[in-house]
This record gives sequence, C-alpha cells and structure tokens, in this order.
Amino acid sequence: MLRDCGLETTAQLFSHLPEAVKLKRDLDLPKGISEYEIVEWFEARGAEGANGYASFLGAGAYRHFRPVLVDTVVSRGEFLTAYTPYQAEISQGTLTHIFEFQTMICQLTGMEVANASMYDGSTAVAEAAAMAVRLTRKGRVVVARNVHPEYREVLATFGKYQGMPVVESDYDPDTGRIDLQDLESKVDGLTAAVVIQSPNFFGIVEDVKAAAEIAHRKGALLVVAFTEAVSLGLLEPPADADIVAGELQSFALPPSYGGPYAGTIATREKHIRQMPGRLVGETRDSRGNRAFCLTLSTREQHIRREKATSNICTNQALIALMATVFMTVYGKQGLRELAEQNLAKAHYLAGKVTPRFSGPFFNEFVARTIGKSPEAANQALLEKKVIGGVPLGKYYPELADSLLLCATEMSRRADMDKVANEL
Amino acid sequence: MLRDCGLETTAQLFSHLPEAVKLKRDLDLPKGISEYEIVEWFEARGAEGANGYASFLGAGAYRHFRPVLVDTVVSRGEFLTAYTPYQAEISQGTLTHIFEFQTMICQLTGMEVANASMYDGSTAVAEAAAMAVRLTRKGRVVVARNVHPEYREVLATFGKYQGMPVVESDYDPDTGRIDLQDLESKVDGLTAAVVIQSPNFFGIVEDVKAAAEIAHRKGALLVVAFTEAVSLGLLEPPADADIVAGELQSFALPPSYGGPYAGTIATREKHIRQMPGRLVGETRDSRGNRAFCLTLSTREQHIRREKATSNICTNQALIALMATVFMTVYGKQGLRELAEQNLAKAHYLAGKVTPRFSGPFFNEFVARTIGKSPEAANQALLEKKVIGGVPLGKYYPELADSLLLCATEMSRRADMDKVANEL
Amino acid sequence: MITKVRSHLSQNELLLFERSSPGKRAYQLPELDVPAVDAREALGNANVREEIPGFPEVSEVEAIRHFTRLSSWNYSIDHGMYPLGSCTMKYNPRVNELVARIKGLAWAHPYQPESLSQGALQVMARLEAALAEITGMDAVTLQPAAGAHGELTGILLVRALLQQRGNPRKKILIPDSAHGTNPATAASAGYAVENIRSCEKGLLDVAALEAAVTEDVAALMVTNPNTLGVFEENIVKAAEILHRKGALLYMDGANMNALVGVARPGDFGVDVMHLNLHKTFSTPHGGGGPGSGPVAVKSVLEPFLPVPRLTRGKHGWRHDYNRPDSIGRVRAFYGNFGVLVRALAYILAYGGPGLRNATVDAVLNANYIRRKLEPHYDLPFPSPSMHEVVFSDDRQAAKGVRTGDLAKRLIDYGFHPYTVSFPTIVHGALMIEPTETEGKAELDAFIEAMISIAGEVEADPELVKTAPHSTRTSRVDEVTAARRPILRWKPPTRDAAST
Amino acid sequence: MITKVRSHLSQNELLLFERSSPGKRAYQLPELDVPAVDAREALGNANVREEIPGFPEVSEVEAIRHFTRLSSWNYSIDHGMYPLGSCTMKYNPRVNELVARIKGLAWAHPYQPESLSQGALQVMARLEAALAEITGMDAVTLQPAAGAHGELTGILLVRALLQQRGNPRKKILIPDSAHGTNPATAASAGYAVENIRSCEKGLLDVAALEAAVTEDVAALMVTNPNTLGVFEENIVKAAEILHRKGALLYMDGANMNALVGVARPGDFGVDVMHLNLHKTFSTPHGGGGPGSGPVAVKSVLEPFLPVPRLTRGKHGWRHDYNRPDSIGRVRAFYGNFGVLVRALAYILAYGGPGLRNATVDAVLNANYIRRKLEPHYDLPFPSPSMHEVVFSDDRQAAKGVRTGDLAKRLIDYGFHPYTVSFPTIVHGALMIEPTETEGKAELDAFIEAMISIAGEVEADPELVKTAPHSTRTSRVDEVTAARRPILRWKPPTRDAAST
Ligand SMILES: Cc1ncc(COP(=O)(O)O)c(C=O)c1O
Ligand SMILES: Cc1ncc(COP(=O)(O)O)c(C=O)c1O
Repeated sequence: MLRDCGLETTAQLFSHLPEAVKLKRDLDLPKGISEYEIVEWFEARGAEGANGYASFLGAGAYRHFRPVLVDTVVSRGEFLTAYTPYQAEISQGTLTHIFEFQTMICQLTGMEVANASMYDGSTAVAEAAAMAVRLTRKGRVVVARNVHPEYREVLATFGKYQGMPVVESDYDPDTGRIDLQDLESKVDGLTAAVVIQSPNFFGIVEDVKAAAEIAHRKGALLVVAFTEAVSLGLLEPPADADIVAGELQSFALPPSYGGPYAGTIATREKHIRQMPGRLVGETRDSRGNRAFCLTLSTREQHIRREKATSNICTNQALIALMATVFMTVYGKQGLRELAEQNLAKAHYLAGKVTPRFSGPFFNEFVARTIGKSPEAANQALLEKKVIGGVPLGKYYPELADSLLLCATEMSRRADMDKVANEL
Repeated sequence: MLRDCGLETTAQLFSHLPEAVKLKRDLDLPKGISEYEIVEWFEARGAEGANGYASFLGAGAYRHFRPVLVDTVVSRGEFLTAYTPYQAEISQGTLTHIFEFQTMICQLTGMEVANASMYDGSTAVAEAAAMAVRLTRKGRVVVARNVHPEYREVLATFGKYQGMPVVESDYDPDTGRIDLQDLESKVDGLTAAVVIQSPNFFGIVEDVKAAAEIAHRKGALLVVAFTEAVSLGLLEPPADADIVAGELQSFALPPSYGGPYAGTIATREKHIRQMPGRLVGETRDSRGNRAFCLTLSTREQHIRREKATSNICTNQALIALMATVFMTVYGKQGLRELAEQNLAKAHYLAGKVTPRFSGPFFNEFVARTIGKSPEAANQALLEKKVIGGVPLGKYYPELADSLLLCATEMSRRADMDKVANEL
Repeated sequence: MITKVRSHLSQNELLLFERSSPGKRAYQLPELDVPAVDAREALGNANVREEIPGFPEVSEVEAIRHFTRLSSWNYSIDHGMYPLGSCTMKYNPRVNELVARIKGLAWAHPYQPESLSQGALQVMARLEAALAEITGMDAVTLQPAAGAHGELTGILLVRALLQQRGNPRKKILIPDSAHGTNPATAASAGYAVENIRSCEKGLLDVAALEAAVTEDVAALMVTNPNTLGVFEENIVKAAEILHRKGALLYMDGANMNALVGVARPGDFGVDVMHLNLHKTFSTPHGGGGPGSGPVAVKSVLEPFLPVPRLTRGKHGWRHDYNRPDSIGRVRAFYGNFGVLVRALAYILAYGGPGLRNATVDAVLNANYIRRKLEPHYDLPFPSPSMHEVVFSDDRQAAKGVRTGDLAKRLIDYGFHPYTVSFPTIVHGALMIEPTETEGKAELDAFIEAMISIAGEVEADPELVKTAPHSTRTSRVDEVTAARRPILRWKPPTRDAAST
Repeated sequence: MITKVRSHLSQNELLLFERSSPGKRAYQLPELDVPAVDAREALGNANVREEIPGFPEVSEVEAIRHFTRLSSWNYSIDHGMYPLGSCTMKYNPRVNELVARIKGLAWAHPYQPESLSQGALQVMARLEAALAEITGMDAVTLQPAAGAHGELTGILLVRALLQQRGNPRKKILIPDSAHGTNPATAASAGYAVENIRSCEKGLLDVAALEAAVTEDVAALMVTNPNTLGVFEENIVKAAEILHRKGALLYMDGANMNALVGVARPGDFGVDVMHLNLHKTFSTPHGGGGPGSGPVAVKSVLEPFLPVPRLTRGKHGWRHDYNRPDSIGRVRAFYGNFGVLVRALAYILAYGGPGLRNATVDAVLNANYIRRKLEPHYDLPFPSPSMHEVVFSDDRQAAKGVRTGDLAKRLIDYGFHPYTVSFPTIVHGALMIEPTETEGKAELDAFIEAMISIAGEVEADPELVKTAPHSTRTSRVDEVTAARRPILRWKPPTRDAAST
C-alpha cells in the first residue's frame, strides 16, 4: 500500500509536517498489553471499590436492578458500533428506538415532545433554562435551593458566561418544599424561567401547579427537573411545566461513578423550534413505507452554526436505548410496581429514623442524626459494610446535622435496620 | 384464544387425559422468583467455589484465557437461539461456521474430514472405536492405559453393551509413553482399533507413528485421542492415525465443572460413510451461489434409524462455534505462540519438582511428591490458595506417590514456585 | 400477503481462509514470566509441527465482522416464531446466559476439591430434586449430554437390570411414530428393534403391543405425548402389559413440555425416561447444541445409574464412585454442567405454578393453531392435540406441492418452517409446535401465512415449489452436496481459481 | 458490480406501542420485605398518577425480538467500513465493554467515600496522565461529556483567563472549514464569531489571520489537521500571532487520530484543546453517544479547570473542590466515567508504540484511498492528506448527481457513506476517513465501489440519483419530516386508523 502511494517509508507520510512540530521521541507510555492483562488490571481497580457494601446513597445517582435484557440489547454491535443515524436508510434501527424513546418520555412526563437525549440531567436543566431565555426573550433565572446542588452549579456556570443571571429561592424549613412566598418574591417581569425539581433534592414531591402559577403570572416559564426517573412511575406528571428536564440514570444505568447517564428535555409542541438536541421524526420513504429520520435540524449546530439552539452534537444515544429497553421491560405495570416498592422501602426506613421535613417523599428523605454527626454515623455504618447517606452540611449549612438517605427496591430490610441503629 | 378453541377453561385442554394420570396437586416446587434473585442465588453458589485460587489441575479440563470475542459472538441471538440448520436457506450462518470448523479441525489434525462435533472427547473416543469396528468388521479394541481414565471408562461402558471387548495395554514406567512391546502383544487379528492419546494422560507426547505401524500391521485402525487441543498448535499432527478423536474444551471453554465441552472426530475421506455425527458440505443454491447444507445424513439416525452410524442428534454446535472463534482469534501465529507459552510454563514448573517420567511432555506432567503424600501436598497448597495437581493413586495404584500437574499460559511463576515448595 | 418481512441488503462474507492475509492477527498474549523453551529441544524435532497450512490469519475487526455477517444469515428464536415440532423452540431467557458465566461456576474445575465445589454440587442436587418432582421419578442422573445420550443411558440401565435378573433380553419395541434416535439407541445398546404399528387414532395399539411383548422384549420406548402431539391414553395399560412380562417402559421425554405440572410419567407407569433440558427447560439450542439429557428412573433402576452419583455426605455434597452395580460412565466428568445451570435458573424463575401455566399455554397455543388451520390443511389423526399438531400435505400434494415446499414458502413469509416429513407415519407431515412463549399476534401472523400459502398452492403452485424467493441463498441443492461431498475448504488449485 | 451484499429478508416490526397488549409483562420484582405503603396516603391523592397512557406492555420474548429486529435495520462498524470523515469510526474493542461493566467500577456511586473509590480514581488519574502525554499539554479535565461540551469548557477557560487578565474580549475567530460545533460553542460562551476564509490550499490564511487578530479577539478555534484532513502547516506561526495579541489558540482535537505519537499540540503552540474519546480512543458511538470530551490545557489555564480536580492526597487520590478560580462545574459528578474506562483500556492495549502505529496506518489508509480515487473524483485541495481525504462532486454534478446521491448509492454497494457536504468550503464534499482498523481488502472493495459508481454516473445517472435501491427503507423524505413534524407516536384516531 505504501508503494501504491508512491512512498517508501511510513515516515514519508508525515514529511510535509514542519520539523518543529514533529515528536522526535516515543510517547512516554508503556507498551501495549494483552486483553487478559487489561481485564486483570481493571478487575483489580474494581476490587478497590465498594463491593459488598450496602448503600443508601442517592442524590442524583440511584441503585436499581438492571434487567438482563438491557445489556443483551445494547451489546449488539448493530446498536453499539453505529454512528449517529444521519443515513436514515441504513439507520432505521437507531431511529426507531429513539422515536420510541421520545414517545415514552412524553408519556411519562405529560409533555408533547421530547428530544433524543442530552448529556445528563444537570446539563439538560441548564439547556432548558437557556431555552426558556430564548423563548421568553428575558434573561433572569430563578432556581429553587432544593434543586440538586450540582445541577445548580452547572446552571451557574452556564449563566455566568451567557449573561443569564441566576437567583436562588429558598425552601420551606418545615416541609422541605419550595417556599412559595419566597419564590413569588424572587420572580419578576425579567424572569425567563423558574427552575424547580420534583422530587426535589430532599426527595420531596413539589407542588408543581403552585410553582407554575407563580411563574406564569409573571410571564416566566416553569422548568421542572427530576433526578429520579423511577418516581415518574407513580407521581402525577409535571404537566403544568413548560419544560421538563431530567436525568434517566435510574432507567438501567449503574451509578458508574457518575456517568455516562442520559439527560432528557421535554416540552410543548409550540416550543420545539427552540429545543436543543436531536429529534427524530416520522416520515415516509420513496415507496411509501413508514420511516424515521433526524429532523428539524435547522435548530442544530451543523446547520445553524453560531445561531444554533445549542452546541450539542454527540448525545447519549446508547444510554437512551438502555432507558428505552428498561421502560419496555418494566412497562405500564412494572414501572408502577417498581415505584411502589421504592416508596415502601424508603418509608420503612424513614419510619425508623428521624426525618427532617414533613413534605411527602418518594424514595429519598433527609434524616437528622441524633447525638452524633452525620459523618460519625456514616463512619460507624462503614464498619458494618454499609455506606450511609450524603451529609448535607456541605451544601446546606443549616442541615449540618442531617443526611440524605435513599432506599430503593434493592435495599434490604436488614441493612435498613442497621442504618436505623446508627442514626 | 380459549374461546376460539371452543373451550371455556384451560382444564378442558386436558380433559381427554385419563383421570389416573393427572397430577391432582401443585408441583412441590417454590413459586417463581425474579431475575435478580436468580442472579443472587447463583452468585452465592459461585462464591462457594474456588474463586481466588490458583490451580494446576488439567487432566482433560484446562484453564486457558478466553478471548472476549468468543462470548461476543456466541451471545448473538442469531447463533444462540437457532436450531440445528436443517433449513439451509435461513441457516447459512450456522452452516458456514461449522464448515469452517470442520476445515480447521482437519488443518490441525492432519486428517481429511472432520464432523460437526460430538458431545465431548470421551464420547468421541468411544464413537471412534465403534466406527473402527464398523470399518474393520472386527470387534476388539486395545486401549492404552495412559489414555484418560474417564475416557477409558466411557469406552468400557460402550464396549460392554455393544459386544466390543476392550483390552488395555500398558505404559512404559520410565518414559510414561505406551509400552510398544506390550501393545504389539495385545493387538491381534481380531483387533478393530488401537486407541492411544497424545499428549497422553501423563502429558507426554506419544510415538504415533510406531503405534500406527503396530496397528496397521494387524489390520487394525489407529485412533488417536487428545484432551489438550492447544498442543496441536505445536505438535506434529497425528497424521498416521486413521481416526483422530478429541476434546476441544481448551479452545475457549471455561472448565465449567466438566461441561459443556465439545468433542471432535476427524478421519480420512474414505471412512466418511462410517463417520458418526453431522457433516456440513458445500454446494450451490438454485441461483448458482455457493451454499452449505447438512449432508450425508443417510449415516444418521433420523434417516437410517437402527442402522445409523450413531444415535447422536443434538451435538455441541455452539461450543464448536466458540472453538471456531477461538481458533480464528489466535490464528496461525497465535496458536503456536500459545502452545509455546504452555510448554514454557510447564517446563519451568517441571524444572522445580521431580518429574516421574522421562518422555517429552507438553503442558502436563507427573511429579513425585517427596516426603509426603500427594494428598498432603495438595492440602498444604490449598492453605496457600493453590489447588495442586490430580493425585494419581486413584487411577494408577503404582503412581500413588504422584500428582498430575498442569501449567498453562495462565499459570503464574509465583504460584508455580509455591507448588515447587510444597512438593 | 407477506407482511412480516421486507427485503434488505445483507453483507456477503468469504470463508475465514479466503479472508486471511499473512501476518494478520487478532490476539495478544501476556509476556512470558518464565524462560522460553525451545520446542524442538524439549519435544524432539520430529514432534514439532511446521506452521498449520491454511489456518486463519485475520485482524480482530475482521473476525468480529466475519461472525457478525454470518450471524445475519441465520433465523433464530430472537427473530420470531420457530414452530419446529418436537423441538420445543421456546424463548431462551438471557439471565440464564448470565448465571452460567458466573466465575465461581464457569471456572470450577471438575477435579477441584469437593470442599470448594459445594456451590456447583448444590446446583446439581437442586436440579436433580426438581426434575424428580416434575417427572414423579425416584432418582435422576444429569450425566447425559443430550436426548439421544440420555436414551442410550436409559436403555443401558434397562439392560443392566435385566442382566442382573438373569437375561438382558433381545428386543426393544418402538412405535412406528418414534423419533430416529429411539431405534438408533436401541441398536447402540445391542438390541434388536421391533416396530409397533400405531392404531388409526395415531396411538399405541394395545392389542399389537400385547402380542409383541414376549420374554424377549426388554422394553418399550414410547414418546408421550407421542410425535403426533397426542397423549398415549393407554399408557397405564401398556405399562401393565410390559411389567407383567418383566419388560420395562422407557419414555422419551422430548415432549415433556406438554406435561409438566399436569401429569407425571412416574405416576403412569414409566420406569425410566430422559428429559431434554434444551427443549422443555429452555436452554438454548445454539444451532444444534449443547443440550443435556438427564435420565430419571424408578428406584429399581437407581443402583445402575452412571458413576459418580451425587450424595449428601457429612461435609456436604460429594460424588459417590462406590457403585458396584453401575453401568459405568457415559461421559467424562458430570454432564453438561453449564446447561444444568441454565435449566435450574429456568425452573427457579417459573416455580411450580409457573411451570404448569407454561404447559397450559403451550397446549392452548397448539390447539389454537389446529383450530385455525384445520379448514386449510389435512389433519390425518383427529385425536386431541397436546403441545403440537401434525397436519399432512395431502390436499396440497394434489397440486404437486409437498410439505417441504410449503415449508420453504413459509420462509418467504418470515417464519422458520415447522418440522418437515416427521413423524414418518404421516404422509408429508407438517409438525407444528408453537410453545407457550409465542403470543397471539405472532400465532395469528403464522396462521395467516399458512392460510395464504394454502391459497397460493391453488393459484400458483410453481411459486411455492420454487420457494424461498426472498432469501440471500435460494433453494439449496442438497442432492449434489451428498453426491459429491465437499466437507472442508481447500486452497484453490490453478483450475478451480478460474471458476 | 455489487459484490459486497446480497438481498435477504429482514423482519418488519411495529412500534412498541402498537405491539402492546394489556396485561403483558417482561419483568418480575422480588417480593417486598417491608410493608407495602399506600401511595395515595403517603403522597397525597393529587400527587399520584393514573396509569401511564400508551406505555408499553409486552412479554420478554417480544421485547428481545423487538430490539433484535430493529437492530437488523442498522449498519454498523461490525458490518463493515464506516468511512465517515471527521468521525473516526474505528473498531471498538469488545474487551472495553467488558471492563466497563466490572462490578466495583460500574456500581461505584459518585458520592461513595473516596477511601472506597481509589480504583475508580486511579482509572481517571491514569487516563489524565496519558492524555497529557499524548497531547503534550499540562493538565486535563475529564468532565465534559462530548466534543462540543469540551469545546464549551475550553472556551469558558479562555474566557475566565482573559477575564482575570481584565477583559474577556468579544470575538472568537473560526476558519470557514470548521465544524458547526465550533461557532455554536463560541456563541454559547457569549462570544461573537468571526469567520476566517481558508487560503486556496485549504489552510489557515496567515495574512488573513494576522489582520483579524485584534485586541477584541479572545481566541482562534482551529481544527488540526483541519476538516480537509490537511495539517495546518502554519500552526506555530498562528500561535505566535495570537499570543502576541494576548489571544489564545484553541484546538479542536476531533482529528487527533492523525497525530497521536507523531505530533503534539502542546508542542506547536496550542493553549487549550479537547479530545473526542469516542473518536480517537475507540469508545463506541452507540448510534450517537455517549462520548467524552476531555479538555487539555497549558498550565496557565489550569487554575480555571472545572471542579472538582483530581489530586493526590495523603490517603490516595481525592477530589479537590477548593479551586477559587475554577469556571465551576460543567456537569454533575465527574464525567462519563464508563467511557473513560474504555478509553484507558484502549490506551493500555495499544501502548505508546502501538498508538503511533495506529496513526501511521490511519494516514496511510487515507492516502491509499486518495491515490486510487483521484482519477475518478475531483480533489479540490491538493495539499497532502493526513487521516482523511476530501473530494468534491464537481465531475458528477455535471450529470446532476450530487454527493448525497453518490452516498446513497454507496449504500447499495454495502458501505456506509462517507461524510456528505462537509466541510462546507468544498462544494459537494465527499469526506472520507477510513481509520487504521480497515484492512486492505475492505479498502479495495470501497475503492472499487466508488469507481463503479463514478462509472454509473456516466452511464445511468438516474440509477444513482434514486439510490438506495436495495434497502428495506428506500430514500427517506426528510423534507416532509421537517415540514410536518411527527415527533412521537400517538394512539391512532378513528380516521388515521384507516390509512
Ligand atoms: C422425540 C425426540 N426424541 C429424541 C430426540 C433426541 O434428542 P437430542 O437431539 O437431544 O439427542 C429428539 C430431538 O430432536 C426428539 O424430538
Ligand atoms: C471536527 C469536529 N469537531 C467537533 C465535533 C463535536 O464532537 P461531539 O460530537 O463529540 O460533540 C465533531 C464531531 O462530529 C467534529 O467532527
């Protein structure tokens, strides 16, 4: 092949590179190792982890059973090793499952349209806020303090550089829900979006309707975030929201030290032109058969460049497929039963400890530790091979005596009893 | 659907069964459990196993690295969940890989034809002996005592009920190879087959040519068995054999507590009409394209019934596919390098202990334990998380002071040193 | 109308040998941590081979493409209904694949200490117990690797018992509707085969049996439900006839999917039987195997079971080799353990009530198909169907279209064919077994396809006779394959290369 | 002649919603070990939903068939060459999928104690170090989830530095050959975009750059090799120009597959860049993601990197949140960890020398294609090619055949098309990137197909313009899709049901 190219050495392939830019030495990396050594190395890293520990961590990353079918499907090379489905005629598999995904997200959230996925929940929320800014042509964003702290940090990063001031509204110290009065006072005529989360960071179900009324009264849009998608199996969908932005990790993704997960944005049909991210639409092929393709790409960077609704290109398609398989396996009955099990487990645990807030909660709640710090309680639990909850003082100084605990269908009664004993 | 069948209750589906045969109670089995509980139960069983132990067991079941590609391929539903490829037009995938398997087995063994697989090595050897009986129209079988003891047991079971007397010939106590003189004395004009194994049960490479001469001189056929397929990457193929029958477990099958493995039978073209098992052949389709199909089925039970060459029907197709993928991944270079690594490891270990025999060995050898019994040595090793070798007294009273040790590419020097210390 | 499939492009692929280029590789091994050994020195020059001529040399991506492309030429359960009668092609749960790969089980060596094998032994013990309960038998061996292997084991048990009683006898009786493995097995076990004609209902003819059972008869091998999918209603009577003459009743359990939870062979006179875990208990067929063919026996046969037997000792489960009456081993080690794991996982998932429900659904599905296709295809035996239904091509044969043609045409409709031309007592049989895992939608599509084909036979028989038309490989010339067998690839010679 | 594919049947499949039947299920949950809770009581009536209308209800076998059938409609790397320019569609090693699923890594919770996370942290630390060495940069953040996210992060870093220096400035310069994410990113970061025209060699026009770089310019975003696959030979000069004016040089590292082991951006003046682990480092595209877009910077930008930063503490690796100058978070947690695992596995497998060899092969493959196709397709920019080559449809356009048509025709030949119509500075671009993992046989087949299509354009342009002809879905009407968007399934209304 080299000879076919009229060359004699591979070095000649790079002879046009300026001498100054060429690397004159080998990369300082060890030489390649075999597949077996790779597996061994990573297994050793895995063994340094928390295998064998029970865990009550949630806070945006949840432990749920993963149906075996999920990996069966996503391991198929046809899905795993395909690119973005730009060539519709040989990508109908991917296009169809994204269309199904979009549909299921609408069914779950009560929205009319949903996109093909965003990077994760936190960036989805930031993009939703930016979308509201474009839609309302206003600039300010009010975010509830009981939205996931890291989501708020991402929003702040986006806001800081996009001329989108972000203001926080407080939560009610009794219920743990948003303080509607405070929200009312923070939302003004310049406000593009009110961002709340339900269940919120404390696990408590918000009064979406009330927040929507406040937002809408001032001409702002309501963005409802979620981090625990399983809750949608049981909770009334946030149909009063203008945009729903959330994280789908609960749908078949192991916590995987924080990623890859998949974000989603859903909204009303009238807002689609300002929606970020890819969309799959139904159409016909030249023989009249139903077909799917990427559509409305005039919103996107590859067509609109600096005028695009977002710079997003690669999204989380395979993760969205995992979520789609998960939703398919559980289905109508199963998602509800799953949510009910989560509810039952968390309420069992809550019944044995001292919840901090009175608002209705799904599978997470804030608990006070009595007579010791949350950190000390966690330490004691670690010795029993239990990872406790997230101490909240770091994010909320006023909650320095509290932990965020999460129980899912995977939590065992015996482990919950251990937690109860240490709190 | 019940109504479509003109029925009202499912019980009516069985109303024609005599009352006496109906089960009037529920099966005494617990009710069904979820996928997650199943995984948990089997993981608990797995944890009761030998995880974390090094092992020097071989003796017909070997520990070799399994290329990741193997499970990737055999997990594809198209291979995993297909039936026997009777309908060639929609089974070309299976038929093609079996044809490739047959070819590779020929390339490895030096034979002209190979079948699509047998249950395992032991039954392949028994079937090969029966095949020799049909081919020679004689009845006696001489089997070397250094053939795998369990293979000999299976041969004995077959022989006992098929009117095929099985006689054993001894091994040379110095070299561990077959005692050619004893063999010569056992083979007579009524002998259909001489069965030897190479490398034999002691890991020692046999003199196939010499055995062939003895067998052929008396009009018997030579069956050469193998249990360690990796040896074929390095050893001269047993081309002087009339039938080669072996076990392919080494080609990507984990030991799996004894199965499923895959047996193979290969022979000369002139013997195919007496070959047991399925065969795939090349042909054309009606458009003239190359195609494959099951062929020569007039040898088989579904056509010939009591006159069939064997009663085998279901074989080990998916395991043969695993072996095919394994052979593909390693290929020409790799299989040799793999065999060389096995050789090097076993010779390293042998160099540190007291081998019992002087014959050339591949990756297994017999070692004497000095100053303690093999069982005691094994016990001491177990405490160091090493599973030692197979004590041979059970099969060979004269070797009650010896162990069969196997080292493969997976054996680590440090573990071999532990073995050396205890022997 | 064909609505289940459309035409799409499918990748061609050469054989591995044709794809190879010198020096390509898909592997890497860790570096040796011991000194290399010169093979010729260690083994002797004569014992070391030259390179393996023609062996594959491909890269990793070429390897995965090769097998991916090949796989796309297959039809499988994961594509759709696979109504092969007698094969019980039900869904293969994927969790079973996962548990069979659990390290402590998959990497258990058959000779590792029993103290480190309790998990594996417990799997086997639990499965033995479950199969004994399901069959109503007293003891189970898991050693046989497939159905036919189980048959052989079972008949050897019969032989051993009779031998102990003084005379192994000479004959095995087999109904003419039996699967080919039954007579082949009898012959392998050194018995002569005597066929028993079925009665006009497709059942065992009790009078014929009575007449045939002499002191020479070792056993009757009967499939129940038989290969027509009909329950042998005189089975208890048959057992009595046999037992009266000191003969035994062997049951081919290939069709247990019709009985689990509904009736137990042990309760209707069976002395010994095999099961096909790769049928009734959902372990995947894998394109032809591996399977597993446990044999279940009444206590009278228990002493003869292959060694080793699983027993409960002081320190847990262990293998018992001290079995003086045993027929010996039928294979090395303990059986297709990985298949046993899958079958047990299936039993645990369904549980007692679930297994019975599956049986009910399997029988209902077969009866549904029967009811819908009866107007269009000839039903040679009107006896009630259990888990499968057998039609004949009688009506279509009038147009020159045979069961094999109908089957090939079914491929164009997006289905795997039914079992063709078996059982042989039916002229041009169409043997259809839907299994319980097919839903109504898929069944209806199948029924519609079959009806449509029946119509095509009238309107355009040629279309059916030359099917399939839509596959990448059209009708395959099996005659030439057998006449001039090419059973392996060979490097092209000068002449061949030009074709 | 089309030799790579044949026509075969392919299963149709309805949408999940159309396949559902009430009551079907594919799941089973363990029984609750705690008391059930009445949802309406616990949450309040208003907070509990009715059933989810239209949500799927299918059995397990229906689910697996659904996705298996869908999958068979896709083309993928595992089928064959996927020469999408700018996308680096190389083989995705399967061992990487395995290691990403190792329990202790896959089930690591982002908030679990660092003492129990040392394995995961070590993976990240080792990858950061390797990427720094490969790029020649000083520090790396693994937080961004994809290339565009990396770009945004990088430009925010630029902004933060300039802001700290007193003025964030107003503009980002971007060559007209750039990928769309570059200008979109600049805008997202609050910058105006100024396009720089490429010179006639397809390269950065140094004079134009010199003129454009004012005190208003924050940075130049340049892809190197650029989207024509050409190395920006004046990159050092460009860096000097920028640096002289206090502006920074951002490099879009999407094309690093041309440089790994051969040249390092850190050595030629780049201040900040992103990598696409889902291109250069072989992590699978998955039909559009997930990716990972680490950002590598020179030390001057290090203080601004997103929180948390990985640092080595007394007790091992830990997350450092105390970074006062940080731009803040760009996403929750630490990045697409599972993708990082795969990329590190790739780097370990290849090692230093292997990575360089891959680069060489990638560049050789592109040049081979270029050499073979140059006689048949117009090469608008004759500069030396690195890892990809860009032709134009100039010659074919004369017959009314455009790059998009040629691409669709390539599908009939069994290939995934190249990248169509990008970069936009080429009229009717054909952007071809073979990657190093394609062997000569597949390249030759591709070349032959391209030449054959060029012939068809002359002989029968209509054939090409209406392609593809052999797919189950023929040319898709994208215009109608956009004009009357149907973005979700809805239950059929009375009228619609009849169509
Ligand atoms: C009725 C019957 N008996 C026996 C067998 C043989 O079983 P196996 O193929 O597992 O050996 C079969 C399998 O096709 C069968 O259908
Ligand atoms: C040159 C170039 N830059 C940036 C990107 C964006 O990367 P990503 O899709 O990972 O966001 C791409 C991807 O297509 C690209 O080709």
